[in-house]
Amino acid sequence: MNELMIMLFAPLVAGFIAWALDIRGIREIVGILGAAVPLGILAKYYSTIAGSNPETVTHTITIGGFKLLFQLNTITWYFAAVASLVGVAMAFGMASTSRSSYEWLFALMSYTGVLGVFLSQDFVGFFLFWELMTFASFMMVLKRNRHESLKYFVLSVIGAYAMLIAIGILYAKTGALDFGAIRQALYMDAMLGSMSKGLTALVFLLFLTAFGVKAGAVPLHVWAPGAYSKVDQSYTTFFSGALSKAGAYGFLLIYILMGAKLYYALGVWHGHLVFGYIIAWLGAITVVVAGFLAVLQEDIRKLFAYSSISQVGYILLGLGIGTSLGFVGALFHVLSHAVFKGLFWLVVAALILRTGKTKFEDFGGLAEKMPITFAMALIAVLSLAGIPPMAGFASKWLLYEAAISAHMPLVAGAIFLGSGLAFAYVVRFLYAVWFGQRPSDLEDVKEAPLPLLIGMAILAIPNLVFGIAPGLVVKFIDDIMYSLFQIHIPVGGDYFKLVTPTGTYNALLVTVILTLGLAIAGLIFIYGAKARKVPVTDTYQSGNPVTEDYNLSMRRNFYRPLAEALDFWLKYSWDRFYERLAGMFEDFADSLREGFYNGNVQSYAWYLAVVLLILALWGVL
Amino acid sequence: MEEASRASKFAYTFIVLFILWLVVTASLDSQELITGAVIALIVAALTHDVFTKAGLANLHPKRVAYAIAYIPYFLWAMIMANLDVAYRVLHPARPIRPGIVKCKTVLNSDTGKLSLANSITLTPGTITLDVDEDNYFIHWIWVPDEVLNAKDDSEHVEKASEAITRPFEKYLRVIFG
Amino acid sequence: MNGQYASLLIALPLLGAFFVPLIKGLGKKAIKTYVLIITAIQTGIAAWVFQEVYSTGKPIIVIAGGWKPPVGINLYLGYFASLFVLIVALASFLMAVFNFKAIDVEPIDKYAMLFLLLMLGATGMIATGDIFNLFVFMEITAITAYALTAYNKTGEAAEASLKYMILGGIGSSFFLIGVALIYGATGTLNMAQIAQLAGHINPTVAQVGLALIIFGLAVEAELFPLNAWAPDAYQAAPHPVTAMFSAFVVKAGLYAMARVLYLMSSVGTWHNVLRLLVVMATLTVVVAEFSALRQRNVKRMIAYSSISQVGLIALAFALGTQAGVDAGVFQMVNHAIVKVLLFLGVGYVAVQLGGAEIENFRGLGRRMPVTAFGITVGAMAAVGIPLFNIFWSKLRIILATIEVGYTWAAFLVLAASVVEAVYYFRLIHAIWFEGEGERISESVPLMAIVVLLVVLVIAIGVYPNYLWSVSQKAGSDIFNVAQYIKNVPLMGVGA
Amino acid sequence: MVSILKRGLAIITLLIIGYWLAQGLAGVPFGQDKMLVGQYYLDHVKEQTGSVNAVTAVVVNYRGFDTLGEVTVLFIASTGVGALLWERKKRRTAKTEGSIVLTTGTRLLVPFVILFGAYIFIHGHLTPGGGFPGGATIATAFLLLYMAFTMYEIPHKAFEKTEGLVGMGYVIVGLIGLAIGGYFLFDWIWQTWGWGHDNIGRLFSGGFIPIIYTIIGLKVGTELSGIIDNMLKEEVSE
Amino acid sequence: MSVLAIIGEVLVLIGTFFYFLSALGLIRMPDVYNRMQTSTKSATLGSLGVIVGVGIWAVGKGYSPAWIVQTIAVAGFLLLTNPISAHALIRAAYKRGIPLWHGSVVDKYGEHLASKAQAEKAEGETPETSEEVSE
Amino acid sequence: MSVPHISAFYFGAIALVLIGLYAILVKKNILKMLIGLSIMETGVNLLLVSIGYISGRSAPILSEGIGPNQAVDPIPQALVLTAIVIGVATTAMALSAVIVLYKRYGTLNIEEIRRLRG
Amino acid sequence: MIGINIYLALIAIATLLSTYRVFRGPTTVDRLVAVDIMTTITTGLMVLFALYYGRMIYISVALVYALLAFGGVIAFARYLEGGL
Ligand code: NA
Ligand code: NA
Repeated sequence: MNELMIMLFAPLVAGFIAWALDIRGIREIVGILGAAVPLGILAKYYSTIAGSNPETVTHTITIGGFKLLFQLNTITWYFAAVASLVGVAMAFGMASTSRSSYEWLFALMSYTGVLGVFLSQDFVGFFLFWELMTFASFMMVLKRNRHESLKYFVLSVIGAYAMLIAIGILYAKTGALDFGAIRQALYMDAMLGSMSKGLTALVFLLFLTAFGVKAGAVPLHVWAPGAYSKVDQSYTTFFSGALSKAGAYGFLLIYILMGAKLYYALGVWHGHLVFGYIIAWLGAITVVVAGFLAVLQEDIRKLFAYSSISQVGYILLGLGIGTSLGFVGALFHVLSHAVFKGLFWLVVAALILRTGKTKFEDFGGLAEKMPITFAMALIAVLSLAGIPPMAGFASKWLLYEAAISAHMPLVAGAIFLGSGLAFAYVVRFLYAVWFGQRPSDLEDVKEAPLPLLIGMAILAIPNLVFGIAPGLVVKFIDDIMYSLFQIHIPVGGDYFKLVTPTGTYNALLVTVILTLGLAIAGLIFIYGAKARKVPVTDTYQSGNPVTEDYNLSMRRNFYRPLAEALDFWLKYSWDRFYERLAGMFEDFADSLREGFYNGNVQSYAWYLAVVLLILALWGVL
Repeated sequence: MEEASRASKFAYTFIVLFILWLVVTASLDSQELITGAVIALIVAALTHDVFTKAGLANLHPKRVAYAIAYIPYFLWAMIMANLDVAYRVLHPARPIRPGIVKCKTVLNSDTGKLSLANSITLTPGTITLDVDEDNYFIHWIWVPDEVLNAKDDSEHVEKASEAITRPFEKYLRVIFG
Repeated sequence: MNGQYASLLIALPLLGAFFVPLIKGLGKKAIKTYVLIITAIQTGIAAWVFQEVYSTGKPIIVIAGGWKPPVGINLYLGYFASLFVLIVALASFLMAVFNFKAIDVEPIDKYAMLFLLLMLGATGMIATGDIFNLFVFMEITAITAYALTAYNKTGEAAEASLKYMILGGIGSSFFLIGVALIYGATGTLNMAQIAQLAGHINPTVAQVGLALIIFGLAVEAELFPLNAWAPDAYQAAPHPVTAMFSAFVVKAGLYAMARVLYLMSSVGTWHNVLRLLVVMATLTVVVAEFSALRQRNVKRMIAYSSISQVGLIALAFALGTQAGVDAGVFQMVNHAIVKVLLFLGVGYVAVQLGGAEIENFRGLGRRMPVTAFGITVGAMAAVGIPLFNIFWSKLRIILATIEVGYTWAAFLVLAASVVEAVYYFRLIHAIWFEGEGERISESVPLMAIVVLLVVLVIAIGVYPNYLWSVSQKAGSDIFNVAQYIKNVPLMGVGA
Repeated sequence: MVSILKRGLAIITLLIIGYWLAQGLAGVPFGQDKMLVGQYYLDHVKEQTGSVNAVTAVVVNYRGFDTLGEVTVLFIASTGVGALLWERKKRRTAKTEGSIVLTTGTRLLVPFVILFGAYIFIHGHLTPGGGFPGGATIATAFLLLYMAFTMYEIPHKAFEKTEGLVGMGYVIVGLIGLAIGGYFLFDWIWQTWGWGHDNIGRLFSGGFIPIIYTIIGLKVGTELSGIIDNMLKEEVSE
Repeated sequence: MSVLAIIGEVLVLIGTFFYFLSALGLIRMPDVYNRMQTSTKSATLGSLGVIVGVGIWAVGKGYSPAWIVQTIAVAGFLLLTNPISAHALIRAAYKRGIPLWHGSVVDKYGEHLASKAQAEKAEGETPETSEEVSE
Repeated sequence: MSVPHISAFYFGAIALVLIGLYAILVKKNILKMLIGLSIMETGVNLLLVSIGYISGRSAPILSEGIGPNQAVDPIPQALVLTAIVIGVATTAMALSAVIVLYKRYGTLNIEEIRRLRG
Repeated sequence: MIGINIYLALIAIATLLSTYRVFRGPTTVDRLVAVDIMTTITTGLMVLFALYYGRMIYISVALVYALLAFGGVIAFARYLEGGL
């Protein structure tokens, strides 16, 4: 059997075995092995697809009369590798946090789904695995929460069906389902214009909906906070780290398949591709809105859920800029978000596993109790907040550069604002959870179990490696860009240094300086600082009286003033909007049902008569 | 009149049915005759008990002769009845004086009673409304004076029977007993 | 074996049904066993026919009485019919097993006869090559269905049955007017010959005739708004019968509609008929899904779901393309499997727990895990999730629909599918994540069937190739009218 | 008001539908020869089936398959009525006995009516008639019995068994055709054995038509009687 | 044209005339009892005329004598059944309580039924309870 | 738009169909609706027979001197026989259902026979 | 058949008048009586048609018709008399 297929289905098969056997221990080993297989095979094929003379690995299967084409090339390898990395970390995490074979089955099934989405070179496979991935992740959510899973489900189904229609239209217009042929046909059609502007715009809109849902773009994000927080947190690593990237990948696919067509059909506005501009704004809004919401959360899971949404927004934003620099930033951020947010979720998983708490107000001073976890958390925090020399900084820096050089100041502002917000919430996380006074019930908290720590390590290392040597990634992205669009990216430098038309970032230098600084700080902390006991309610609002109902601390309602300031906006919730819409819809469905199937057979006979009448009129006139 | 034997009933039924078969097919083709005989046998076997009580006794020559004689007699009565009807229907004044009268019959057999009832129904302005034992209740379109002015019930019955049932009974008594 | 022996497909259920009065005295169980045996033999014959047709690639033409068409009536057991006759037999066989648990109302002997004749009716409708014979078999199916709908003898059952009769009666009357017109114009009742002559007849006659025939069949095929009888009948009928309604009775109507439709494709206004059917089919899907949304009775909910799926099949058939017809056939098979599974599961729950209200499904995962699992798989398949069979056929239908240019129809159908996803979601959630209850022992034979159907659903979902190629052949059997005409050995009467 | 509106709408709707149907029918003019297959039947019916009555030949031979279905339909109705009106114990609801006129009339008529029914189905190939009218005639005999005698009941068991047996008989006749002539419902008597070829127009001809019609006649007779029985009784509440 | 044919045709003419009379009676008579009086007889006689007339006429036209046999069969059948149905109908009318026409002069049947009911009532008074037990 | 010329038989048949349908659409009593259905079926049967009629020809029973070219089309007559039997069967079924319905609901008014709805 | 039109006219009038009674009633028995008359007339008409077409075989059709009509009228009358 072809290795691509082994890679694709190893997780699923492992999941089935784990589920069917359902034996503690074996389940975990099988699961981890299944999750590791793809990573191994991808590693094996690295030399084939990368380098100066890249080749692709292709496999075709025929199923249900469709020819499914799978291919490993630079771009698919890249996305698959990111997913596998996170997948392996998830498996390790689950070995510690999950006690359910059900979860193993569907977690690994969604893994297969994500890989399938990335490897597919035709829309049937793409759609099939997209659905598989959605279904499996839905099953994960369903287990814990009905309401959130329903939201996720409905939006996912809407997204999937939007995609299906778009696929159908493309199929109708090009007669093809494989990416190569569609790309070719649409490229030709870009000038011929046999596919109308309106239809092109429709397809774009449908894809936007489909991929926007998965990426959690505002306003299609409403499922994400609940879904991310209401599953096993080890799985969220994968959910937010890898699954959401399928959405981002979809946006990339829009460029690959119909970039030219969209350009010709929708044109250019102030020097920017209109369709790209829309994506960029979608990203920017997502970054800011989700950033604000993240800041306001009291539950760490919710916080990181919104944070995830916000961060995926960056990727959309980068893709939307539409320049090669934008692509570089976006693709880099795919990797860095996966590793730092994945890491975050594993840390959260460890916290929940060991404390059973999720609210900020219940945490405190855990750095001492869980030092390794704390170290991991620190890496994640730094990376997410965009502090060098972490991977997160490199990608954000590139995105910022891209926005500036594309003359999109507002978008750049969004990046900036987003980073500020990110800083705001991670600081709170850092302080409220790890430092300060430890609530008495957390005295017995132990360090995270080993598998979970291994999972963290798997994700922590890339944060550092690709942070210090961003050139590794950028070089690969250059290969991708060349293979996709036959262009080289305008980013120079070496493994440690990035040079863009507007700026230079020397990661190694920064690392050295920072390491020195940290060493000094550490020495001071160890030898100079003395822990100071403060009451838990120590407020940061000097002079304001602390009351029960206006009780702000780092751990509770820390950003409540911000929330009050934003009240004019927060009271309009998309969530409520959708719920009201759904309610109206159900009422409508009820009245339709009661009205049409009213139980009176004479009415039914009238329906028949009316159909006859229509037939008659149509025949007579 | 006592009931006839099974064989007699069966034979009688068979004969009647076979004759009816001949009438219905109106054919003397041997194939028809054979089939008719077979079917008549089967149907007679199934229904002779319902069909007759007297069996072959019904075929006594006297009875048959009376039956044959009864036909023109009855037809004549019937035609007269219809002329009477024509008169009443066509007459502008619609001369009717209806009522329900009671008669008694001397007939014993059910078949006889049926024939009498049918005969009454088909003749002058009378319809058999009900038969209860030997009482006949008859709707009469023109109740004549002598019946209407009868002193008591028995005179009423006597007069009515005189007018309605007697003429038929003399034949039917012989035919059906 | 001589192909004429395929007439056993008709002869056996008839003999089987007529024999029942003679064994009436043997008791309930004996009669149910007897039905099981007859349906098993029927399945065997159908399997033989299927094997014969698919291995030789030639249809079996059963010539009744030895009179060559169009003088006599012929059965046309081509790719489609041989496939579907097998499905009819198989579904009947499975439901004959279900009868043991689900049917307790007297008189069982009458039920047994009607059960076998329902199978017969659908078989005949699918197999026949003569349009009036189609009417006869349609009426056999319909009248059996009326009787079976009312079989439980509750007020609701009688109500549902009467509604069915009135609407079905109107439908069949107009169908017959259509047949009369077509006969008046062509002088023949043989479908192949009608197809041959269809292009040459008076256009008005052809138009009115075709419209009336399609109208009549659309009532049986449950197209909106002619389907108002269906949810009531599905709800009120005994559970195995409901499964049969959904699995093959409505399919027979659909098939007949498609068959007549394509036979008459040379009629001038054919495309208008298609367009009207597309509208009706799409509305069928939409209204049915909406109606299922807040349904408290799960059997009725599944009934609406079934109607919507049927609408999807009708949509596929109304596209007028090979791709559409193939997809429609594919969906027909998949839907039959899934709906047998669902109605079996739901019916069994209703039998065990005393009703099909949603309350009885809470905690079902703990109480009747295998049944619950079966229902869940059925529900997921119905929604069209990958690795389950309907995913493939639904995908095919949507692609075919958009390919023809009915993007709006695909839009509406998929929007309705979102609704479908929601109510099935609620059901699954109620089953697994709500309520409590003690474990109830589940019938082993029934669970074997459930598992078999689940395996089928997933097997086709994972490996659809075989069934797809079969569906393609069966689809071309309907679509390729020229081939159909060629296959029927018409003697040269009038032509 | 609503009702008037409804009636008005119904009338308008129906008139339009009627107009449309009329337009369609105008294309198949009344009284014209539109025969294709029909003419073939008329030309060949005698030699191919031995039947003088072309309708009968169509019903039993050329379109015998329809007729088998038709028989089945009636069987379904009988079964269905039996199923729906089934009660553990039933009795008649008539309040008054039939008068002696009716009872005696019925006694006299019943044998004749049955005989006549048999005549009709036996002569199906020669006269307008056949199994269905013959069976209906026989059922009328039982209807009369029910009307005249409130205590009367058909022999249920015998009737049900007859129904089943003759139904099987029909199918078996068809299967014998399959075995002998190679086709289901093949008229082996006329076409293989050639019985009655010199008898066309007389009773002993028409191949298996008289057999089939006898079967149908008995079946229809018993079924309709059964339906009548079921319809006339109601549950005895115990 | 043969004599038989002429006789036959005359019979048919008379028969149809009686049909007309029958229907006229149906219109003219004041209540259902009297309508039956005028109509049943005329219709039956009319049929007799038409049907037997046809038989004779057919023979007169040279058709087979079987015609006359068959027509007589039909006529005989009507002669037997029509009075029975008339009887059943008039009985139904009375039992349903359709009143006699106001000009009616006597109702012996009503008296009979009343006395019978009284007798039954008197008879049924004592053994009523025991009857119920025995059932 | 043209006024179609149709024979009285066709006209009668259509009229019966429409009268039947009218009863179904307007009458509130389910029995009356079923009678409407029967009238409709009668109309259809009449139509079928009319379609097979050929002017100046006789019943397709080839005795008494009637040859193949003097008889009307036998097919519609055969079809009508079948259709009549089917109609009888449907009516019988419907009446039984009505009997059950009346026993359970105590009404024949269709506005009250609406327990299954929605 | 010179007189055929006269016969038919008389029969038509008779049928028409009976139809009037069927619709007019006033009692159900009135309607039924009218129907009974119509069936009798129709029987005669069918026999007349047999002659018109020269086909004896139609006569047995008339007989079947008369028989079925008789059964129907009896059933209806018995129903009106006090249920079946
Ligand atoms: Na009379
Ligand atoms: Na009469």
